[in-house]
Order: sequence, then C-alpha cells, then structure tokens
Amino acid sequence: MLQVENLDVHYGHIQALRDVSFAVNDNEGVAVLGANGAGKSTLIKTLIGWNTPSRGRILFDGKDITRLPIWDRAALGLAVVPESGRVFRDLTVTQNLELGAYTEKHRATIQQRAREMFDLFPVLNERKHQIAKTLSGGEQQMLAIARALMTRPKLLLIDEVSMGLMPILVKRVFEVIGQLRASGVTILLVEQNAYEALQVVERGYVLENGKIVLNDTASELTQNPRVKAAYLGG
Amino acid sequence: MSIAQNLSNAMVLASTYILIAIGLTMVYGVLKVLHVAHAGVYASGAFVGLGAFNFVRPFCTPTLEDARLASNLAFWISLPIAMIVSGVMGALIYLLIYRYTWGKSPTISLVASVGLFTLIQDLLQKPFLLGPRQQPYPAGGAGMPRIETPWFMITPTQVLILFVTLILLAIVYVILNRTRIGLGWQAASLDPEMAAAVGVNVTHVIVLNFFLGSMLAGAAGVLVGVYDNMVFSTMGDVPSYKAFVVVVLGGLGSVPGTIVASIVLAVTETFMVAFAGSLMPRDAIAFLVLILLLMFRPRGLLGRA
Amino acid sequence: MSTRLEARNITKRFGGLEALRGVSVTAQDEILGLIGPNGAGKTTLFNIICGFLRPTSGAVIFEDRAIHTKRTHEITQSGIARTFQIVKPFSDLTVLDNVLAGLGCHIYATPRVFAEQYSTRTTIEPAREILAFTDLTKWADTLAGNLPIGLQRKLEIARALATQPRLLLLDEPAAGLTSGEADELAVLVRKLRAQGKTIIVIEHNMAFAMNLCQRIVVLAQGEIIAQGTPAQVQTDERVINAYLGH
Amino acid sequence: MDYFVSLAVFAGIWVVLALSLNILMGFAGQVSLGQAAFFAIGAYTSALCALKFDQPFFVGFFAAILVTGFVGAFLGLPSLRVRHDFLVLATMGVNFVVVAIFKYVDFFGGALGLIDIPTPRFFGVNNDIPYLILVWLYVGAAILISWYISKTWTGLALNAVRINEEAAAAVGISVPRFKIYAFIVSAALAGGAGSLYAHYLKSLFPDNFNFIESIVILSMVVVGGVGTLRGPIIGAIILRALPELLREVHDYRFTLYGGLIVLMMLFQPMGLLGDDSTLMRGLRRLFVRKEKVDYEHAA
Repeated sequence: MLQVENLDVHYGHIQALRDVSFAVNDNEGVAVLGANGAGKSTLIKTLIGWNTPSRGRILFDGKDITRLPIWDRAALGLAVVPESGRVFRDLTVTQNLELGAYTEKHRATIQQRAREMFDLFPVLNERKHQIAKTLSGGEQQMLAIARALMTRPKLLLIDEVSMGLMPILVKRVFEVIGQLRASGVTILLVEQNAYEALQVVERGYVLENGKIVLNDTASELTQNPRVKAAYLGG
Repeated sequence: MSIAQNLSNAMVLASTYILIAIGLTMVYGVLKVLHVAHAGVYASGAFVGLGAFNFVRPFCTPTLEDARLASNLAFWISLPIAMIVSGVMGALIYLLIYRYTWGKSPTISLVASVGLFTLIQDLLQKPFLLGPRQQPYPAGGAGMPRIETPWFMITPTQVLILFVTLILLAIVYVILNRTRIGLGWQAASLDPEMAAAVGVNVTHVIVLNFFLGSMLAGAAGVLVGVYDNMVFSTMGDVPSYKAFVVVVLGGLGSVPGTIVASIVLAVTETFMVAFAGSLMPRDAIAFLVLILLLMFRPRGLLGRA
Repeated sequence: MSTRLEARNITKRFGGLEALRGVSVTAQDEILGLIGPNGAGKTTLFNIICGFLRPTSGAVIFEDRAIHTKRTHEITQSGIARTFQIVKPFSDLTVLDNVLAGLGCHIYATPRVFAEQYSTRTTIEPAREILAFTDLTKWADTLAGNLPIGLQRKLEIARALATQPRLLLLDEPAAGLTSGEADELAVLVRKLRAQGKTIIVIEHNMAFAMNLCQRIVVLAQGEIIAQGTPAQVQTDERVINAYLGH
Repeated sequence: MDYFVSLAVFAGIWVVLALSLNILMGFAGQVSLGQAAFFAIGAYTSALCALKFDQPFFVGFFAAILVTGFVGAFLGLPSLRVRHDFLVLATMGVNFVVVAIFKYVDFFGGALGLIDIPTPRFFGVNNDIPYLILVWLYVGAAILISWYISKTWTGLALNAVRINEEAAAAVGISVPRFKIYAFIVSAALAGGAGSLYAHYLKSLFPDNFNFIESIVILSMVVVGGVGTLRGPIIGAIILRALPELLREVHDYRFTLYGGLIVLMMLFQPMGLLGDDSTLMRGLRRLFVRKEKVDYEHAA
C-alpha cells in the first residue's frame, strides 16, 4: 500500500529525517512511535506533501507520489487526520465533512457518506449545523477523523491524535480508531502515547533523532524496554 | 437634502466600494497579500469598457433608429467585455507575479504590487491607450428607470449601479456558498495547507479567486466611469486606498464584513459632507480612519482577535 | 544555594486555552531541566520569564525583584539571557557581529549608543574571548545564516553570554544536533555552571537532559507533575504515563 | 550649462531622499511608502519660514530638519503596532493625508501652492553653482551620517531589529526606541532635502509630493540595493539621470520604475548592488578569490 524508501527531510540546515524506510501493507495498522522532536510529525507531513523530501521516494499503491501535488494525493486515496485536528474552524460541521469528500463529485454520494459519519459519530449529528470552532477539543478531533473518512481513503494517516486531549477523550478517540481498524481501514498512526497506540495497531516503528531504530510487532514493542528508553533516555 | 436622499446616495457609493473591495478581500483571504494593483485593474476595466462602448456604438446605430437605444445596447455589450478582460488581467497578475512572490516576505509581494500599479497606471496614460486627459463615458442610465418618491429620488445611472451590484453580488454569493469550488475557496482561505490535503486544488481556487475579484473591479470601473461620465488613467488612486480602508474595517478576508464596512464608510462619508462639512476632503478622512484603525484595531472592527 | 529565580503560581491563558496552570518553579545556582511532552507549556514559561508574554496571574521574581511587568530588553539588561528553540541568529551579520550585538546589551540604553563605534579593539577583544570559549573563533567572519545548525545553536549561546547574564535560559539547545555535537554542548554548559551561572534547560533529548541536569521539573498539560533528581524523575510513575500513555 | 546644474541639483536631492529611505528600510527594516510626505513637510516648512516669517534660508533649512524629525517620530508610531505589510499601507495613508492637508488648508497655499520662494545667493555669485555645491555638501553629510550610523552601536541595533525583533529584544535592545530613532533620522534627512528643493524650485505645489514620488524613492532604493550605501546612491543617479538624458525613456519613466520594481521583487529582491545580488557576487568573484569553507569538517 505505502512504501517509503530512504527518505531524508531537511528544514533549512536541520535534518529532521535520516534515511527512513518502511512499509504499510493493505489492511494493516502501523504505529510510528518516538519522543518529541524525533521526526514523527515531519514524516506525516512529508507523506501528505506539506514537506518535500531532499532524498528518497514515496510509493503509494505502486505509484511514485514523491513529487505529486498535495491535492492529487488526496484523490488517490490518502487522507489525513492532522495534528490537533485542524478542522476548518469557521465552517459548519457539515461543510467540514463535505470538504472531506471534495474529490467526490456526486452530491448524493457525499450526502450518503455524511449520513454514515453521523451514524458513526452521533455527537456530530447533534451539532451538524454548528460552526466547528464551537466544538470541544474531543469533538473537533472526531470531526477531523470523520472528515478524513469521507473520501473512503485507502490509507488513513493520523498525527498525534491524543495531543492536548483530556485522558478520557484520549480513550474514546483510540476506541474509534480501534473500530476503524476492525472494519478494515488501513492506518498509519504517529503517536507519542505509545501504549494506547500499540493496542490498536499490528506493527510499530520507533523513531529516534529522525532515524528508525526499532521495528517490531505491537506486542513485542509493548514489552521492549528500549521503547521506554527512547522516550526517557534511560 | 433629506436624510433619505443622503442614504440612497450613500448606498450608490457603497455599491462601488463593495465591488472594488470584494476582490481585495478575496485576494487577502487566500494569499494574505495587500493587492494594491487591484486599483490598476479597476481603471483598466473602465478603459476597456469605454473602448468597447465607443467601438460598438456606431455599429448599433444603423440598425437601431433611436440613438439612445443604441447607446444603451452598446453599454450592455461593453460591460461584460470589460469584466472579462479585467478578470483575465487579474488571473494573469497572479500567474505571472504573486505565484512567485507568495511565501516570501509579505513586503516583497506588496512592493511588487505597488510597482505593477505604477506600471499599469502610467501605461494607461499613454496616447495609444487612454491618453492623459479625461474621456467621457456617455452611457447615461443604460435604459434604467428613474425612481422618484416623496422622500428621495434615484437617477437612472444610480439605479444602474445598484442593479448591477446586486446581480453581481448574488452571483458571487451563489458561487461562494452553493458550489463545490466556493466551498474549496472558503477552506483555502481558512487553511490552505489543510484544504490542499483534502483535495482542493489551491492553484485553481486562487486563479478563480483573482478572476472573479478582478471582474468585479472591472465592473466597478465601468459603473463609476458612467456615473461620473468620465474615465481617466489615475481614477484608481483614491478608490484603491479606500478599498483598503474597507477591507481592514471589514476584518480582512471576510466578504460579509467587507459589505458591511463599505456601507458604513459610504454612509459616514456622505453624512459628514452633508451635515458637518469638513476641514479636509472626505478622502483624507478615510485615510486618517485607516491609519488609526491599523494602529488600534489591526484585525478590523468586525475582525477576530 | 541562594534562590536566583522564582516563578510563583504562574497561570497563562490564551483565549480559552490554559497553557500554564499555577506553575511554581524556583531555580537555585544549578542546572535545572524543564521537560515534558509537546504542548506542556515549557516554552510558554520561558517566554513569560524573559518578558515576551505577560502571565495571566502569578509573579516572576529574579534576585528579589519582580520582573514579570518588565519588557524583554529590560529583563535582558537585568541579567537574564535566552536562546531560542527555533534559532534566531542575526543571519546576515557575521558571527563576530552577532556576539558584539550581545555585548551591546548594557550600552543600548545609554547615549553612548549614538557616539561609539561598536567594532573597536576594546569591544572585539571580549567578543573574541567569548568566541574562543564557545569554540567559534574559526567562524568569526562567516555570516551567521550560513552556519550549520549545530554552530548556530552555539552562536546563540555565545550571543546570550555576551549580555553577561547571571541566569541563562536554553530552549532545546540539543535539538537537531548529532550526538557528538550534543556531547560538546553538555561540556560547554557545565563550564558555564562552573563559572557560577544559573542555567535552565528545556530539552526533548532525554538522554541529554538526564545526563546534564542536577534537578528536573516535569511539566504536562500546563502543570508540574514531578520534580527531583534525574533518577527520581525517570522512575516516577506519573512521568512514564505522561510520556508513554497508560 | 544651466541645464546640467539643475540636473545635478535634483540628482543630489534624490540621492539624499534615497539615502533617507534606506536608513528606514535598509537599516531598520521598516518599509515606508510615505517618504514624499517628509520631503513635503521639509519643503513647506522651509518655504513658509521664508515667505511668512521672512527668515533667511539657513533658518528655514534647519527648521525643516527639526520639524520633519519631530513629525517623523510621531509618524513612526504606527511601526510599533502594525505588522510590516500594514505599515506600508499606513505610510501610504500618511502620504495622502499630508498632501491633502497642504492642498486644502489655505495657510499652506492650497492647490495654488506657494510661489516666489527665494533662492539664496552666496558670496555675491549670481548663478546657481554655490547652491549646487551646498546641495552636494548636504549629500556628503547624508552619506557620512548613513555611514557613521552603520558603524555605531545604533547601526548594529537597527540591523538586529531588522533581522529579528524578538532576538533583538533578547540581547537588550529596545525595539520601539530604535524604530523611532530610524524614523527621526530618516525624516529629518528627507526634510532637509525638501528645503533645498523648495528654494531651488522657487514654487511648491502639493502635487509635487504625490504618492508616486514615494514610489520613485522606493524604486531607487530597491533597484540599487537595500541596506548598502552604494545601492541607493547609484540607484538614485541612474533612475534620475536616465529619464532626463533619454527623451523616450522620460515619457515612460513611471512605466520603467514600476516595471523595474516588479522585476526586482521577482528576481533580485536585494537590489542590483545588494550584498548578495548576482551582480555583486560576480564583481566579487572578479576581484576577490573566493574562500572555500568546509563545514563538514568543522561540524
């Protein structure tokens, strides 16, 4: 599904990713873990196209998308739940969902999918005519997930979904992600909250200083003391 | 003059402000560029409209007996031509200039825009275009009726301005709120990166944005040219600056805010001139308002903090 | 040990968001580490200490004087210098001029600012000493913007030192450095401590922080969740939870 | 002869104007599109001193410098509150307002302007040569002042403010204070130029100081190279002399200015003679052997 080969990313003089290679298979959940500043968000941003890599290739469904414009990636079936949601704050919940399906041209299909999202997230249904910025942090996060699902993406990228949320909401968001996995959505999850993340995916990578240092199944990683070391420098 | 008469005059003035300022607001909304050259598009619109009007009118006369009717017909042909040329001009300005300066310091785009404005205005002044003198644009009311009530009277030309503005606003409203690309525009002005990530082709949106906004400015140029029955190369000077007053007042990038701000400015100006008189010409008042506004409410009166 | 800096019960709200909730931190003569997950409020605390932000409530006391109502340049002049997480060297000035800009700290508010040239023998000598101390002598005439990141971070420290601070705030000094560069940096920071400066470090590189700091304060979601020696903090249940989840 | 004298007088005046804007833009990083307003205030102050108060030239000249310096401090206030691109708008507004005041207030002569401003005669010489020398002495002073500022702590502080205001504050620089300093010096220099202009031209009209003049000043700085000394000087001389010497160019000079500004912003935002411009790099390569810096081994 997704194949990343030898990716280097620089911000000016700072190298944020060093020779990162990994893959996500069809119908698989993969987590990328690591401490602050390890390069997790940079990775997601490069996959979406907000960053341009200085070296390496990104293959999606066998097609090289490294230099493809951002909007064309969305049309191929790549959707993102960005850091802190980034919903369109001044638009209504419904408009946000419609934008999620921007690449879909038939109105009826869009409305049909919006109804599905309202079934999946009843809280959004209650607030469908509300302006997005009046939603709580957790609700905005749900809206961001729903917006990403509107395209029926082949691959869902999720960036730090737990950040800035209250613990109870973190639980709820991960439940939703778990459900999505169960229903067969392919997911790449970038997360600081390692233990929660490892419960909803099958495999994981650990990033340290822009490099992949560990690569294992979720259950092995949960046990591995090096994961803890990667965060706390033990 | 009665209050009602002043109000109706103010609404005509407000219409022209709205047409000019919406383009600026739309550009600022997505690109965050202060598009000074918009005023050049406005003057060019007036020039193209006048040129088309003068070119077409003789052809209308042999077929239509009534000279009045011929002139009206020529106007209704010249208006869309002016709008389309202005729209294309706006789109080209983006494709040739702002596309490359976007993302660098906003000052670079702004200075480039000032340079472009200077260039357009000076070219218009050349004899092979508009020439250094004022030229009449005798389209009158273009067939619009005169509206008379006991309280106020609206001349046919004023009716024309109000009528065209309302129609254009309705079209813009429908495009922005009822179409897919309009939704994409709103998204792109809120968060261009995220809009691109959901599949909005931001380049298309911006080009359309420039096309529509410049079309409205071109229409404004034609309407003001007809209203004052005069077109001249520097006619963009004062409106350009006032349009910025409106854009800042309206909260930078908000179309409804721009409409409200246009009306507020027009009404204030009209009544100050009518009742208070003033030390300075009313244009200078608008500039003072802007300077103070930039200092104390830089996000605009209706803008978000 | 005497108290150099005391942040008392600092709260900072941005609109509806509470970035800091009643945070109290004191710094003695020590190297104090400030760690915590993204969005914990660490840089906000720095910005309040150095005067970029005003606290919504609470006070900052530096050497027995309240400074939270003062402006940044006054705070710098009173003896607090900082570096930035996203480096902000004066990029089109040379490395030497960057340091000189810091040396001017106690001149900018005096009339000498108009009359005196900034690049004279009496100013270049101390500037070169600072460059030598931070191991930047070789780059003195290079434009700061052309340096690689590791040297830019050092330059930020050099420029901060030039203001003759008694308290130094380092915002993620090791970010983007190779492990060799980070080790050099740790040596440099220890030398500064040996000179009697108080140092507060925000750091994401945990190995670096644990190794360098004498005491560590852990922030999460705008509150202090733990503080103590590196060893205590590393084994603290709440810290592990904050970083790894439950 | 007279033609060349007058050309040289005007060239000198425009060099000073370009240098004055350069202090604001190149040193302090504050882009202003209202420089013609300071020029106007200086010109009117000096002319009024002569016409209404019967003062000799030098009184008017120094009054012009003082008054514009003071007004500059006041008009610099927006720069403390307003983001860079809005500052450009605000200064544009200042230009419009100042011209409007001169145009509509009778004390300033209104739209009819001020006429019969005396040109001073020195040493009994009955031509404009001494005046020309005076103008270029003032140019020399402006160059010296610019150069001296760039060498003092003030210059370093202004540079710091231009590059990064937060970092400047973090080394103890009061950003607002230095911005205002820059406005004062810049305005005062332009004011002096205004005085020289008024007494040479003998008559003043508000339209001499329209917004377009601010753009001309801006293009001189931008084309020459912001922040350097050579840039504005050469920019002013080229852009001022070229249209005078070539008739065809003269008719299209604003087209030229506008086009040049656009092209410069697209391809050489630092100016033709800026420190990192293609031209200067080429020149440097011709005359200086390039030092190779090996970062890999250093880092």
